Amino acid sequence: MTRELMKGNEAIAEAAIRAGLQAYFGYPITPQTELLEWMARRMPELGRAFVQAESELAAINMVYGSACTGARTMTSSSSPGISLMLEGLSYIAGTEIPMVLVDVMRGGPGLGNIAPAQADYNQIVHGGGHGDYRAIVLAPSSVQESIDLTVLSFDLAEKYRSIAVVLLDGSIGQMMEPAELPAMQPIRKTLPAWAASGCVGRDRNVLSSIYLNPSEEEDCNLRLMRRWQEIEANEIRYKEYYMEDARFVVVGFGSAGRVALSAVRAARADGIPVGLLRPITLNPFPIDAIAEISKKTEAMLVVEMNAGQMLEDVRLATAGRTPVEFFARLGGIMPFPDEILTEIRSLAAGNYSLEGHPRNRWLARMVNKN
Amino acid sequence: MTRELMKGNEAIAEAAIRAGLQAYFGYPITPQTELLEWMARRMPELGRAFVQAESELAAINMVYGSACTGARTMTSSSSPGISLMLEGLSYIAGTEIPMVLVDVMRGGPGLGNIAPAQADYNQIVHGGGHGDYRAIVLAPSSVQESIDLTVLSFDLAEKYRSIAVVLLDGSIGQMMEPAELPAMQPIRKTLPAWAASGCVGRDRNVLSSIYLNPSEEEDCNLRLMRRWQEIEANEIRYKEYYMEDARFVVVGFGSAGRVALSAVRAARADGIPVGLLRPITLNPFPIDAIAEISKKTEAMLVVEMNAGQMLEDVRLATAGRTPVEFFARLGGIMPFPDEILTEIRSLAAGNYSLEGHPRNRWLARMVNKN
Amino acid sequence: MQTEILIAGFGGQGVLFAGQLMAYAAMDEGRQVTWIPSYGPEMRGGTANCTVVISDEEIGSPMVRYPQAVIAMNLPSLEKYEASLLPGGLLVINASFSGHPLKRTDIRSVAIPGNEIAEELGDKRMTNMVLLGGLLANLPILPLEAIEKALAAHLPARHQRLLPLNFKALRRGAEFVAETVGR
Amino acid sequence: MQTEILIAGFGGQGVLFAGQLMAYAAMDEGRQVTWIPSYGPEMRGGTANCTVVISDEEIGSPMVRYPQAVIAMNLPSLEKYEASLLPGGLLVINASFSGHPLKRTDIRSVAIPGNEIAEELGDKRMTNMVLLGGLLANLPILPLEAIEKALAAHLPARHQRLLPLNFKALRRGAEFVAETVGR
Amino acid sequence: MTVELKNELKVYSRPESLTDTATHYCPGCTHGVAHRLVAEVIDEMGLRERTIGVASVGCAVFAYNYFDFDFVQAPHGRAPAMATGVKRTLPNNIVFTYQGDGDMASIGMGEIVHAAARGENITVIFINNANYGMTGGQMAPTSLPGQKTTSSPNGRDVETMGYPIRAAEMLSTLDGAGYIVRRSLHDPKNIRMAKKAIRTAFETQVRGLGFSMVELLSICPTNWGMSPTQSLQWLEEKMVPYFPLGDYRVSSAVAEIKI
Amino acid sequence: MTVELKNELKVYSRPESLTDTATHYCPGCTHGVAHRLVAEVIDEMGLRERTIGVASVGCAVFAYNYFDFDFVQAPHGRAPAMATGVKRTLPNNIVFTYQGDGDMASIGMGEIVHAAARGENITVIFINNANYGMTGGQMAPTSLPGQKTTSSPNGRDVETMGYPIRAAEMLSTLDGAGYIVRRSLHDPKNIRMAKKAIRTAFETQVRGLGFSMVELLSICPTNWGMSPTQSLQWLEEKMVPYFPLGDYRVSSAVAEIKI
Amino acid sequence: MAVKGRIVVNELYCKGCEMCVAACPQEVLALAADRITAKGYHPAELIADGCTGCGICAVVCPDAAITIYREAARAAAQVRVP
Amino acid sequence: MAVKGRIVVNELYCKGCEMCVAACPQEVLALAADRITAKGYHPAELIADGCTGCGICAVVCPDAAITIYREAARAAAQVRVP
Ligand SMILES: Cc1ncc(C[n+]2csc(CCOP(=O)(O)OP(=O)(O)O)c2C)c(N)n1
Ligand SMILES: Cc1ncc(C[n+]2csc(CCOP(=O)(O)OP(=O)(O)O)c2C)c(N)n1
Ligand code: SF4
Ligand code: SF4
Ligand code: SF4
Ligand code: SF4
Ligand code: SF4
Ligand code: SF4
Ligand SMILES: [Mg+2]
Ligand SMILES: [Mg+2]
Repeated sequence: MTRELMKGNEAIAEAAIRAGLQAYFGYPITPQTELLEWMARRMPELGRAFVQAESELAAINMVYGSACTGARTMTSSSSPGISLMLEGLSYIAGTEIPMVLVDVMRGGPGLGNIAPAQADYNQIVHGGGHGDYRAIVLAPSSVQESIDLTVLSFDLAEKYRSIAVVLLDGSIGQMMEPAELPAMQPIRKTLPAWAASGCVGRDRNVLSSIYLNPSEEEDCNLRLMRRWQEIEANEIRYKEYYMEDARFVVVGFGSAGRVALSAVRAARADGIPVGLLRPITLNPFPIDAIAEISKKTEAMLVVEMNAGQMLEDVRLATAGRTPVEFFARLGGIMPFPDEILTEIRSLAAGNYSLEGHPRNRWLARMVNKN
Repeated sequence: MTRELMKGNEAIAEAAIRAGLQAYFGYPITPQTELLEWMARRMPELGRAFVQAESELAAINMVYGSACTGARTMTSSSSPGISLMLEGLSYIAGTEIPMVLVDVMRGGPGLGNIAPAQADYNQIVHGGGHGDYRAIVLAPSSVQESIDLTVLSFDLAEKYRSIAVVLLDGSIGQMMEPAELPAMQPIRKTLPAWAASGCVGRDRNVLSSIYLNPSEEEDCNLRLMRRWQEIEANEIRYKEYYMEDARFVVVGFGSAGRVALSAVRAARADGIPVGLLRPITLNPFPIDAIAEISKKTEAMLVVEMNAGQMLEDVRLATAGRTPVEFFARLGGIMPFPDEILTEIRSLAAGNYSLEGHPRNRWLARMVNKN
Repeated sequence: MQTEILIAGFGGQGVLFAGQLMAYAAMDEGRQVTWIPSYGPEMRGGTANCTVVISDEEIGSPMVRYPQAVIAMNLPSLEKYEASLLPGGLLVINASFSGHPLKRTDIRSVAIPGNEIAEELGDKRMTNMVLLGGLLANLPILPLEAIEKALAAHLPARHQRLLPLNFKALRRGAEFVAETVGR
Repeated sequence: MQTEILIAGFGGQGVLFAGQLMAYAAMDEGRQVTWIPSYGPEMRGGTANCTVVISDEEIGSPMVRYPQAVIAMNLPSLEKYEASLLPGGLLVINASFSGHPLKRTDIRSVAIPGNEIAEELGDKRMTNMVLLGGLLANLPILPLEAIEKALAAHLPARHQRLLPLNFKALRRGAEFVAETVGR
Repeated sequence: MTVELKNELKVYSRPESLTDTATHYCPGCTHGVAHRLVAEVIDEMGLRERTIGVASVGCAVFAYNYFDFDFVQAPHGRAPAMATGVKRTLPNNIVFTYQGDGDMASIGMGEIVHAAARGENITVIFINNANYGMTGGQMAPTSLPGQKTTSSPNGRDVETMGYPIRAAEMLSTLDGAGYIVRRSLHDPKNIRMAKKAIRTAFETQVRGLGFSMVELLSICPTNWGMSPTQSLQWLEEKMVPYFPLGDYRVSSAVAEIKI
Repeated sequence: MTVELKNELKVYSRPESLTDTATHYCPGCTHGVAHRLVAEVIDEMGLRERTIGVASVGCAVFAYNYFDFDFVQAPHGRAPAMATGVKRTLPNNIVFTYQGDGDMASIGMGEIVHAAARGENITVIFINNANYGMTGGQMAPTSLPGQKTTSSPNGRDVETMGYPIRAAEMLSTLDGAGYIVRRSLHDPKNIRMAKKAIRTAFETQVRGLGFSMVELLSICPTNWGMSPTQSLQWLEEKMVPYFPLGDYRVSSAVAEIKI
Repeated sequence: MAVKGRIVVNELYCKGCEMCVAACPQEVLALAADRITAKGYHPAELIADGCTGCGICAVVCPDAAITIYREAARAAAQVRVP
Repeated sequence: MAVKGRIVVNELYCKGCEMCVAACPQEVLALAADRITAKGYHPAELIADGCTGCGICAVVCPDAAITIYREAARAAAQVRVP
């Protein structure tokens, strides 16, 4: 097929449709709205379900109902809207049914702004909702990758009866890039055995997240944990750049990783032996890959568009073996390649330490920003 | 003053009132409801504001409005209800105003059950809401401590214009214990300069969480981060038991820490040199204390009523210096002292490792639980 | 020294209050004590229970897996908790509800016709006091007088007139002596 | 080799579309390209801008701090973006809006009376094409023909009749030659 | 005593759509009556295999244990949204929610209003028992002025706690609603009328005539602190006057339904 | 041209309660008119130093930049809850929310219904412009049947997207409401009537007579894709018939207010 | 002469709420004071002749515990119950 | 003879929406085609005699950009505007 120039939000919407999406429920919010608007036009013309819900709270619960029928279903939103979905997400996780959530992050906290940010990493990766549950989290860094991971998210969600989240920032949602869409998949005709779809010729199916008896709840929690072990074993994804001979390694996801790539290239041009690891699955997180790297490298640099959220996961993976430094821009500012290049140079110049917390050193460096 | 036999939920409510609470907004949910019911009786009789909100969503936003006036204000709920408050909490954090939240955790995810659990640690400690913000989190392990930390939470919230959370599980909320209440404090008469209270003889005050210009949002985020550095410097609290000569150390908070104490005592009786560290502030977390311990001990055991959430913070603090093992009961089950004692014995017998993840070893041991 | 007692029965049988009385009494005696009820929708099902832990040092878990004593005010509670009793523990049974044979042989038990005695005293609501008396007679962790003080202090005003009756019920129950269950 | 262009003006001046045309053209030419708009309530304020990055290799940031070229279609944009231009960069100014002196002396610039030319061509909406022509004449990253192909392919059906006029506007703008700003 | 009848006929027995499970409801709780009526209607209309119930959060949270057909369970107040998701995905199935007054009229107000406004083709069984039963008897939006509850210990003071919400009347202002009525469960006559209304509501959905809701005045002996029979009397004397029984919205199309 | 007048008098100028800031609203947007009217009323009643405004999320999110008194800013739809928190804590202050139709009638439905039911003594200025302006013109609960929006590209199909909600009519069924009316901003006469209503609403609050709301039909030229003057005409011809202007609830006490 | 009928109370479901007792027009129902169910309730039972099989008790029973029988002759008429 | 008045348009606020132009009963307002404001709008202005100071333009102006003056004599009457 041929490449088209597409906006991230619209590419994701069309990719989901071609992946066999049967129902979409959402609520407008910048910088995600084009996704909903695309669905508003396409889903009805394909005879599929589309509802502009009265709120994100309603949207996630419409998805909950729809997912209980075994259909491919999804919603999308951005930071404040996601916060309103967390009760529902926790219920869905506890009910062990598949669904896809697209989160196009913006600047926060609060109403904040609509500029690109990655400050909801913890919310999505470390369980913003109540209770012990995990969601598969995929982080694209381009329009093409947004398409590919959207399609993948539906397969993973169903394979593991799990929530799958496509997590990106506003810049990817708003950006146009040439990309290629997959072919249209037919809608799945058969329903999973657990689906609530009318008990024709079978015992009734009940889908709920209640286990009033704590030992049954414990069983459910353990089942979820063990399923997660499988996911960790099978689904970790990441991309490495210039790693062969790297003595320094930058770690960044999504847009931050993408921008870091420019900086790494520039640093390589200066002869600095630096590589880049870009996690694609933020959950499960490429712990072993980073652990291995930490054994081979002098120092690492984590670059994010938040105040050091993935940073802690990287530090956990390195287990104190390697110094990890940190750089970030916050509140909707994307780091620029030259800023990261400066950080890489400083790293190569030996400015790193195992003592104290890298966030504090970064904050000190940020004194005269803006 | 004399000790009274009090239920945790009611003791917290009365403690808040005596700390000068001016307005309470909440919604019923087990196992927190007695707190609201106490307020329903006491606040009106004291001529203070009480509203049973239509939902947790409304309650947190009533608190938001009330906090904007500079008043001492609070709400309380339990797991699913807290999930509904996260958008509001993020706004409140972004607006930099003080408030107190009491979270009486129950079994999850989803509707789960109403038995005691600690599975919302990540939600409360690592920011369940969107954006970069942190809340001061205090974790009592008895009715008396619930009273003391509730009073403290108001002072800290105001000192740092921050959210302060009193985080406990259903058993502490429901349990009766003898405890002593503080004297009734008078209500503060003066309003903070930033309060929205009518612009009599001054320029108008505007309270919002919007910074449409990313560089202003970044400034706000940096301001929050730097304030947090202060909090980390001043407010870390924890309690140590039997640490002098401890070669093994158990770490647990709230009820888990309390139960662990019985086990540690029993182990000591067996001559096992084990101590207990019970974090009281979960945020800021006693990182340095744990780092120090990790330098001096053979192995550590983290005990929680969740699938290993604080565990990661402990592992981060130990930075790979000391093996950390893990034990937990989930879904509303409280671990019993004899179970923890067994774990301590196993630790003392040398069953610990720096390899792999302690959660996976625990899951393996949980195979024939229940 | 720490003692754990579980009291279980139908809602409305005064299970929670009986436990609270022990807690008040223990507090007044200067002991450490915790009281924790079963809570929530279990109410609906009609059964209720509470656990009281009395100790000389800081109490760990307020919930107990193997209590040292159980008061079973109805059949379901007996079936549910007989098994959990600590070996050598004390089982106080409301005989009005069941004569059925015990499975355990490693415990002490006493069957007291609580309802009959209460009704004979003229008030069915005294059943919990009768069984509490029975418990304390055979597990002397607290003097009956302490319970009586607690009753006087915490019986709702509208029931104060029933104070003497409560005392009588306690005493009547205390006349029953537990023995180790034989085959 | 990578080139970054920022186009800014009032909403309604066709700023975003001008940028998209370059993106389509670059894609058709087999280049890597990103286009990203300013989005959201800024619309309300009335100003709009977009950034186009054209490169031969995988593009990093779609947003740019120091663009190599800027088209300023109105005064606020000129004031806002003159400073950010890369030294030696190209500034294309809509002269219809401002004759005001530039601060930078290390850039090339060209002032084109966009509105006048457009109105003279008979359609005010051609202003963006005039300035785009002016840009490409002085920063030959894409042949005008590529833009024309893109126009033909992406001009909304209801505007296809304006195709020739758009071509004319491009050409007219291309007649203006930039020179380095002197003191 | 046992009565003997020669060649007797069974004229009524427990409906098929109920499972063989004893409910956890308190003795006399009319949640049980409402369940039975819904089950009877589903039986009579032969909808058991097509029906998907949506349980809410309240004493009826375990409804799925008592109905013998597919069920899902919604977060507190969100049943109408969840039902929308089910119905939009499976338009040929019969979808109903079963919600209490705290669930539907308090925390779930947004979802019920919009389900009705959208004319969502679902049925709502709304149990108004003037309090929050499951959590132990707090004030509900439907609690009567002056009514003592655990969160209005001195009685509901309308000045500070507001006025009861009449959900049926309010929702009837929405054009998407096809059938909205209020019935009561306090005596055999009213129970029969309630069943007829439930039948009409499901017929409305089967015919695709839009949103339908039956509000049922119901008792909560446990939290009202009365015996079941006293409670029925309180309902009739106190609740019915404030929540008048009747038909609040019957679209012309629905009016044509003959049962 | 400049006109010369001998000893002229200034008979009207920009109200004091507006700051010297140009708004970010699109040319002709009647959000500006609504702002001006509120400011004039606050001036005339001398309430500037007592008033606390609650901004919502919508094009008017920055209202706090334009009003010269204390302001707070609520999450999308939650302004009535936030206003409740302010008013309950400072009962002697004047508290009003300024909300759009997406904010109040869609995501904020639960909060507005309950604020009205509680008889919360606050004032709500409700801007009905039949779409979500700020996010670029999606369908709102108030969008007219057949109205084309970015999320109803083929026009609002009432079968799948539901029917417009008439908020004033719906909220008027609640006993806590003291004053609920609908006005329009499409011509000088109606603007004057709108101002009178806003005055009455604030008087209602000053006298402690309960919840007051003024719904204002307003234009959104940008997303309607019309000029401001065309928009005024569309409002009059299309919106007014569907959203009849008038008084929907005026409690007897409020009826006595003389302005 | 009145219709003859009888009822059977399923003690798995009956909670002794007495609603049937109060509702029975023939006053032939009462709770069995001597018996309690596994759940601890005194179940309802027929205490006298005269049940007409009218079904009112079943109409009010919250626990669907009641089955109604009628003598065939009359039952033929089949007044749908409830 | 008609009331005499005049208006002043504050170009900091005026967005050239033309609502005043359309509303003015005397038709003495128009947008200044030759001038644009800093925000890029053609502001409204008086283009002819005959303004009565009726205030209608101020009533419709969404940006509170208009100030109204009247000749003292008549203004005394003080019809409150708007
Ligand atoms: C988000 C959330 N908030 C609160 C609760 C606690 N809760 C459970 S049931 C209930 C009220 C139920 O009352 P109602 O809907 O009237 O049902 P009833 O029990 O009276 O039949 C509440 C507040 C919850 N489970 N989830
Ligand atoms: C929780 C949440 N959801 C969605 C949004 C995005 N959003 C901002 S404004 C708006 C709609 C505003 O429409 P309306 O209330 O009608 O105001 P208008 O702009 O039309 O005046 C939406 C959906 C948000 N900021 N927060
Ligand atoms: S608490 Fe009330 S509503 Fe709940 S089951 Fe008991 S009687 Fe019924
Ligand atoms: S988008 Fe519409 S509502 Fe918003 S400012 Fe512009 S015209 Fe007004
Ligand atoms: S109504 Fe039903 S449950 Fe109640 S007593 Fe009669 S048979 Fe038993
Ligand atoms: S069927 Fe009628 S007569 Fe017979 S017991 Fe029931 S109510 Fe009484
Ligand atoms: S109405 Fe106001 S903003 Fe519009 S043109 Fe006239 S003066 Fe300018
Ligand atoms: S005051 Fe009246 S006459 Fe004068 S310009 Fe304004 S509208 Fe026209
Ligand atoms: Mg209820
Ligand atoms: Mg709107």
